[in-house]
Amino acid sequence: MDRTAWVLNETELRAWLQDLIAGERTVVAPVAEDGVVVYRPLAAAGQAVLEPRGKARWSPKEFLFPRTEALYSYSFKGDAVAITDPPRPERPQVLFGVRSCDAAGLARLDEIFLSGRTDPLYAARREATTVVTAGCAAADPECFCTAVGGSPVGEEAADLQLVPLDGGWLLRVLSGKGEALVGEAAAGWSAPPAESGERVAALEREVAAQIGRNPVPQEWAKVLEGGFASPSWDRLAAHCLGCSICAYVCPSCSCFDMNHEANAWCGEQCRSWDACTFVPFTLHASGHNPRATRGGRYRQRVLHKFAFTAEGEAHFRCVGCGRCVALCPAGLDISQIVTAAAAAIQEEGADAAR
Amino acid sequence: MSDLQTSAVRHAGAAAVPDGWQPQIVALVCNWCTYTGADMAGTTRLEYPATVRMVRFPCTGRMSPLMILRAFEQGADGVLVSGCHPGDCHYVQGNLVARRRFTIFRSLMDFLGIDLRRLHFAWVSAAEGHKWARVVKDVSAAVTAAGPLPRPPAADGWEGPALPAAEGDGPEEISAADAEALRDHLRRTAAELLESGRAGVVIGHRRGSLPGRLVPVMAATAAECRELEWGEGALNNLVTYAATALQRAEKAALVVKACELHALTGLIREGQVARERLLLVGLQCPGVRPEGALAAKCLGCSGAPHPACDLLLTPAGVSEGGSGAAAPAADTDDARDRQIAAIESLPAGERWLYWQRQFARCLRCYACRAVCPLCYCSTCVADKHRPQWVPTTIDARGNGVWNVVRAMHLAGRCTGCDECARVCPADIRLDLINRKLALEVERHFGAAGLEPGEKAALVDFRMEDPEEFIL
Amino acid sequence: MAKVGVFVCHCGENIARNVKVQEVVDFAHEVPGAAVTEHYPYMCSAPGQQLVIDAIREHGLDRVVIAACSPQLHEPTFRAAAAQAGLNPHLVEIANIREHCSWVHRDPIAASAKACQTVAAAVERVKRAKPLDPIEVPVTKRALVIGGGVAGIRAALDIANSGQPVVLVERQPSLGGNMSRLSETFPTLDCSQCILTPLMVQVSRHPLIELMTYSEVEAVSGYVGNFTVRITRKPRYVKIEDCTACGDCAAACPSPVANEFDMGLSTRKAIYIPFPQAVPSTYTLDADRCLNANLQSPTGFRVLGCIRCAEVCKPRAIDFDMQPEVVERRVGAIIVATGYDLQIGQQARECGYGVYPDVMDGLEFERMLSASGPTEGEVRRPSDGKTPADVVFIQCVGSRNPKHGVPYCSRICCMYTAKHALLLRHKVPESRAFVFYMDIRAGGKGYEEFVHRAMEEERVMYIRGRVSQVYEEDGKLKVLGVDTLSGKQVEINADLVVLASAMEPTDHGMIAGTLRIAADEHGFLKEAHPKLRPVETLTAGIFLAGAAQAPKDIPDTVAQASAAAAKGMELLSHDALERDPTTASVNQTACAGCFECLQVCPYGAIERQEVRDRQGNLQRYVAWSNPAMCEGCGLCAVTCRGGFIDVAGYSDEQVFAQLGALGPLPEVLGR
Amino acid sequence: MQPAEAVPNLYHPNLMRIAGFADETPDVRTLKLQFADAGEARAFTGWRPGQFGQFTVFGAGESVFALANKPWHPNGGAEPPTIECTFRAIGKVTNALRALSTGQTVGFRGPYGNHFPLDDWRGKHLVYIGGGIGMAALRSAMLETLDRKAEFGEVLILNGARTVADMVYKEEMPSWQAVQGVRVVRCVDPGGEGEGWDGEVGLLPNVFEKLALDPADRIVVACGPPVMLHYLFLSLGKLGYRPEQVVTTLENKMKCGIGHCGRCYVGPFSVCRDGPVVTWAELNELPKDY
Repeated sequence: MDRTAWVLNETELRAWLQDLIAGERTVVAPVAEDGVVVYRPLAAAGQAVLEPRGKARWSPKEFLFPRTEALYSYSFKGDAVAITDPPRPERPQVLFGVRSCDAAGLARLDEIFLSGRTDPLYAARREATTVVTAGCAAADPECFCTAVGGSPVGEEAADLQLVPLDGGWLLRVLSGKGEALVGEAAAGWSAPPAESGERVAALEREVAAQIGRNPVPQEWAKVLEGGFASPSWDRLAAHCLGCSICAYVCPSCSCFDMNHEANAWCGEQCRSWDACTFVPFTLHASGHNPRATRGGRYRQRVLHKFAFTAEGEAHFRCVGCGRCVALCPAGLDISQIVTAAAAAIQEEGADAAR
Repeated sequence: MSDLQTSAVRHAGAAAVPDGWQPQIVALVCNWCTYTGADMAGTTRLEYPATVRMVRFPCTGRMSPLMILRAFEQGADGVLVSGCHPGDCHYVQGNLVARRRFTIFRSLMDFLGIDLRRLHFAWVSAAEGHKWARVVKDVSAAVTAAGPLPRPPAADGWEGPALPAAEGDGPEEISAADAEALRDHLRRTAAELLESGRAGVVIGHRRGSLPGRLVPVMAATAAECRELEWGEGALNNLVTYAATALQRAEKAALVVKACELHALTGLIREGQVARERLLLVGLQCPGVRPEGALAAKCLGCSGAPHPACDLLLTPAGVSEGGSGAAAPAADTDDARDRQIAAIESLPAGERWLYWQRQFARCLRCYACRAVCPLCYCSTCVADKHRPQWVPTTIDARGNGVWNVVRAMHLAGRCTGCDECARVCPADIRLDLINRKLALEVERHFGAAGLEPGEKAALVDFRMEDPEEFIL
Repeated sequence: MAKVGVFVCHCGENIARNVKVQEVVDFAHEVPGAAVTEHYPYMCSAPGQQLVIDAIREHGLDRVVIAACSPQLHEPTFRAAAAQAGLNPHLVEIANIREHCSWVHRDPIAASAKACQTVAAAVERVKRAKPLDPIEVPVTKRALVIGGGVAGIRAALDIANSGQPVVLVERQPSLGGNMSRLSETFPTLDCSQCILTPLMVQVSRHPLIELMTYSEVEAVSGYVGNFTVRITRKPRYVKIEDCTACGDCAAACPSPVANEFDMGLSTRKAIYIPFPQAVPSTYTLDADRCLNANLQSPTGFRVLGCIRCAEVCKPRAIDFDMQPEVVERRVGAIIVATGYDLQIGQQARECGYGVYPDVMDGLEFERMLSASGPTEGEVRRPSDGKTPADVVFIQCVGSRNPKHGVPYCSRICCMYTAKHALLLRHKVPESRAFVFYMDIRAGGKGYEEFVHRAMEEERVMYIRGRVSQVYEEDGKLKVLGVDTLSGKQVEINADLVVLASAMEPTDHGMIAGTLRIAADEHGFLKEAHPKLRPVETLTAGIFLAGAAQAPKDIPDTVAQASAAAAKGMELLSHDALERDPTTASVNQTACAGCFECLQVCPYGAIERQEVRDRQGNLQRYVAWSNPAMCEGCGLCAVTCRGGFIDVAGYSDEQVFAQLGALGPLPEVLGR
Repeated sequence: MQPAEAVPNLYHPNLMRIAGFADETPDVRTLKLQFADAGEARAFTGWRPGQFGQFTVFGAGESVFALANKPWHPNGGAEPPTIECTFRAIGKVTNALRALSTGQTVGFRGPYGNHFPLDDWRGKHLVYIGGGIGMAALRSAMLETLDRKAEFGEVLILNGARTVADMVYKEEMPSWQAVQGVRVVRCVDPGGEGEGWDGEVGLLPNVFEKLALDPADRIVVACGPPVMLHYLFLSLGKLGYRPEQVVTTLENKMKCGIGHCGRCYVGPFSVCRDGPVVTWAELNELPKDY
């Protein structure tokens, strides 16, 4: 293994984390708040929940793509308007202990916000962000990263990677940013065992084996897209209640709404998360709604995760974290629905051929 | 204070709390009594603090709690609501209905930890110029004492209150053999209902993809009936699906727990579903376990099916119900009540921290709305933007308003199925808020009126409703 | 953003003394949308108004804010000015910077700051205002009067005399009501029938009055100016137009019945005329008492057991096949004059009413005193027909007794008891009269003098106190009570006891439900405002007269009847009504049909409407607010959780905009 | 990827002054906007016909409209750029926009989206068909066509509306007609004609069919309500037009205008980024999600 790597015990890890907190960066990590684990800026290293398994309730995407942010603010003076851009760049930040699936989600966000016309606010934060992932030593019942091409120890979008090994952590540098973050801190750390590469590979196989879900083949993208008009969508989405838990906890969902929040004197153009499962998402002012049925709306979600990929992208937008499965009020399971939809569409195709 | 207001203050060049700071109080007043009473104060040249800004309404009945929230959101340090004395309302009963709303709204604000020195209600008649002047003086003094409206607090590192565990016996356990018998009864009954045409669809539960979790299903075929399940994983309140199912079939059978029947009663009362189109299948319930532990709502429940159901399924067999008999008396010592009491025992500032931190987590996914059997508006007020009733921003501005609106819209209507709290990805204790308001409704106005023929508490009034809080 | 003109008034020094007008003007200029900002010493003066009119025209202003005194004073003035300039009057907003600002705040800085914000809020509000036009409601030029007592008679005559047609509905076979039962009236001792009968005859002969006796109002729908009334005409089985009131039928009738007109103190026949002066002067067959009634045929009288009346009736006026008839009338105004009954409650029974025949209530005693009554005006004990020597009158039986009766004062008892005692003394000079009373309430013209006359000239014994018990002993009624002035027990051996029972509204105010108007817990119909709108109800177009509204005596009843008639005439004098357009409207596309709005509406203005698809299938019900009935209180708007109801002129957008201007001020005021 | 520091704020609108407006129908208005800031005007690079802009009413929000006047080029002359848009007051923003008057300020950002390939149409006959407010999306291309009439064959402009009162650009149609080789046909739905109407009466696709044009060498550019387009495409198919000859614009709900917000997707096709101009052929490849 030619990468820079070390082995840290819990004490060394926390000490390093404490140093990071004291530094110039905001350090974001999973924290237990009122009994629920969420990503929060750390005040102390001890707050961080760093476990070999389990995940925060939702992804850390809000630290790059906030739930709500002002794109600009303005004030009135008579008929004149004065516009102020939001301040940037922000203080550099570290996303610490995020799961591989969460990091993969950031890569999906990059595809949206950094491709074509670059989003200035996202770009500024992204540039100032260092990602330290924590690999998984076990899968939760809802996990299915390996079914969509991910890995419990995936390296996508990670600058540094922690892998739980023997009660300690293997820390691997994956980018220049990661290297910079480690900096001098590595001085006292131990070198990794020689076979650590194989150990990680074994861990990956072990966790993958726990994930009982069938892989989603890449070629289903075309199948699903071809089945846009399939009647099965209405059936599969029949129990969807039209909330947006799935989209808001999703590491890769990136839809947003833009609204002016204003009073008589001033206002802001606010960008807030939005979701394709909401009825008003595509509702025209005229009352026309291209996606008037819950089947149509849920189809959009599934296809946008599994079928509609930009040219040159050879992966799904779903990263298999399974949060939407675990949290769906109606128990909808996107991995099962993709399988069912593909099967239904193929069968309809076969019927049509007959 | 929201970012918006912060920028407004920045705009004004105002410092934190300058010397001689005067509060800004928005007064919502009715046209016929208080506005005219304030005119009277003017014509008699009384003097009072220049802290109030008046907004004229036809009646206190026109004042939505959302407008009070809007005033706070726009930076008011205090709000005063004033109208005609009971019995003097220009519209006879406007202030009496409004009084109930304000009673519950104020209770909610108190529970959420708002400093009640900021929120006042008064009756000031057209002749009471002196009273108006006095009320403004008193309210100004109270708001001045409370100080400028604070920013949403940072609760970093705050442990939060330790709420007592929800305890109770819960329903009797159902043995594995009985559970199997019950499930078989359910499947057979469902199939018979479909076959006989008594129902075109059976709303029930089937196995989900996660261990132990059952998920809703609208079964319309014999094969789907064979997949019906029942047990501790049957978390969903299927009443939520009643209207959807009735779009598919003229008659629908609905598997209900005793605790869910009230929600259906509410829907019938509000004209959303027709009882005669539903066939209610009540099952002996083992209680539900959303996260391993028995749900709080189950702790005081016997698990017996509600006798008003058309069919009653117990391990022993299937019997015709529909006796119209009352449900078993609700448990008075609700496990949630002890947690509510614990929150109430906190100082207001800590209650504020407690709830603000929860609301800060709110993602505005509206899952609470989506699962609520009683949320059925075609367009939610949160999705309306002329005016923007609820700020769209997923932050202190919007989340606080949304959570208060949601609670107010369920006050006197919520039937305690706790689905909102179950599905909330942010673990906001919506169940406690709903339960608190239900208790408040009962305490102030008597039983909440949950029968089909009754008026909901907040559209009703009595002349002698309590009003100790009104100046 | 509209083009708003802001006009700030100095009101001489009244505003300018404490509010820096120039600063308000400068500030208003900074509010988005304010195109013109002006000030003037007296904006309400003719030149001031002209300033506004000229500015609207010159600058094409589409909204106007007047910063001046209370809208209660000059809102109409400036709305009219705007209208003169071609601007919809509802696009004018008043910012009250006098009563609410300069007159109550001495500090010019604080007062000016408040004035600035008030003006800004008014601009924000008016920018969202929409032009509104008055709602036109056509008026059906006919009135309905319910009740043919003195109140109904007076109201009907007043309206008919003004040239408007009237439908007068009376439940009993004859007009007259309770007043026709009375002997003489206090304090003048006019003969009641002598003064009432001419009015009854006038009614029956009036070309513009359609009189429907023996009829009841079954249902009322519609709204002000446009009510539809369903009236059931009960079958008399006697053709009015043929009956000559000869009385042969009654003489032939074998079925005697207690006569309710005489409060059961006499008998009548199953076919009867209630009293000789009845209007219409016609006989009525009491179906319940006719011997034919028991023969259970489907149409009532088809199988005839007794036809003696028909046999003797020369004009052949009797028709056993008569059926109830339902008629519909469209009316523009309704006057409710359903009157009162006496209440026999617990206290009356404690006083022996219903137990001892010689305990009677006030109306029974009236009949006894009446020259046309069962005793032809002689006072006799019902039990044995003897003339009583000692008569005890007990006041407040049931009245002013929240525990066992009603909490209110029945108002007439003090006076009629004095009258009873006085008439007793006139008719039986050797008799003694005792009156138990709580207070004497004789607040009317000549009333106090009348009571004194009874006390002093007629030596009526007034005993202040309550009666605890009435019982019979040795053929005498023992009346036990306490004289609270002396504190002594009083025991009187009485030959006759007369109770002044409480008045209660006829049928406990059942009519309120039919008309969908409010009644209090006793059934008295509720006026729109106890002081300022005492004869109107909250339902526009329905007015109140007489004891149905509250206990009252004849002069007050007649006065209120004329007042109600005047209100009705005012309404009927219009071809169409113009109503304030600040009313609620429902977004029916979005309405979910929970109808909580309907439950809170004080005016019954919310109706259920069907939504049908193109095939005509019923899809759902949605709410509709009738602009002709809505008063614009806004209760429904707040009740609607989805916010699908809005109130024109007080719209959600306007309120939110106004609140949005009341946040912390921009730097303009940061001095 | 450029350094974040250098990325401009895509959402920062230019401030525009309302220079004038014309009311086309009771609820449709055309606004003329000019840059409030001379520097921003100088930096403006113009637009191509068919592109759209995001228009801001401060305090209400943003709304998307086609840029409706003749394209402006920086080197096109000394005139400062004027931007026109035609909109119907139907929602929160459009109603707020309609309430503004001359001299007041709005925001503009853009242009966004692809454009009509006018250069590819040289030498061909052109038909512009606008239903209702649909003509607004075509007006820029149509005016450019009139300007460069010599490069094209016959030009037919078919402006349809439900009623006479609903017809947009009534005032300026004579000036279109005045160009040599241009024919303007106005039509209203049956029942929508009023006293003195001298145009066609009939549903727009039927009116078009009646004109019996030869499809050869002809491009049809159409925009209107979904129902109208549906029937128009049926007619065009019947008349022998190939899908490649027919061009329209998609009108999905948009927010960001730059393909990020996820709202205007029709399958993988982002209307704001990849559209709004599409051929009927391209449209046939897309799922029916518009």
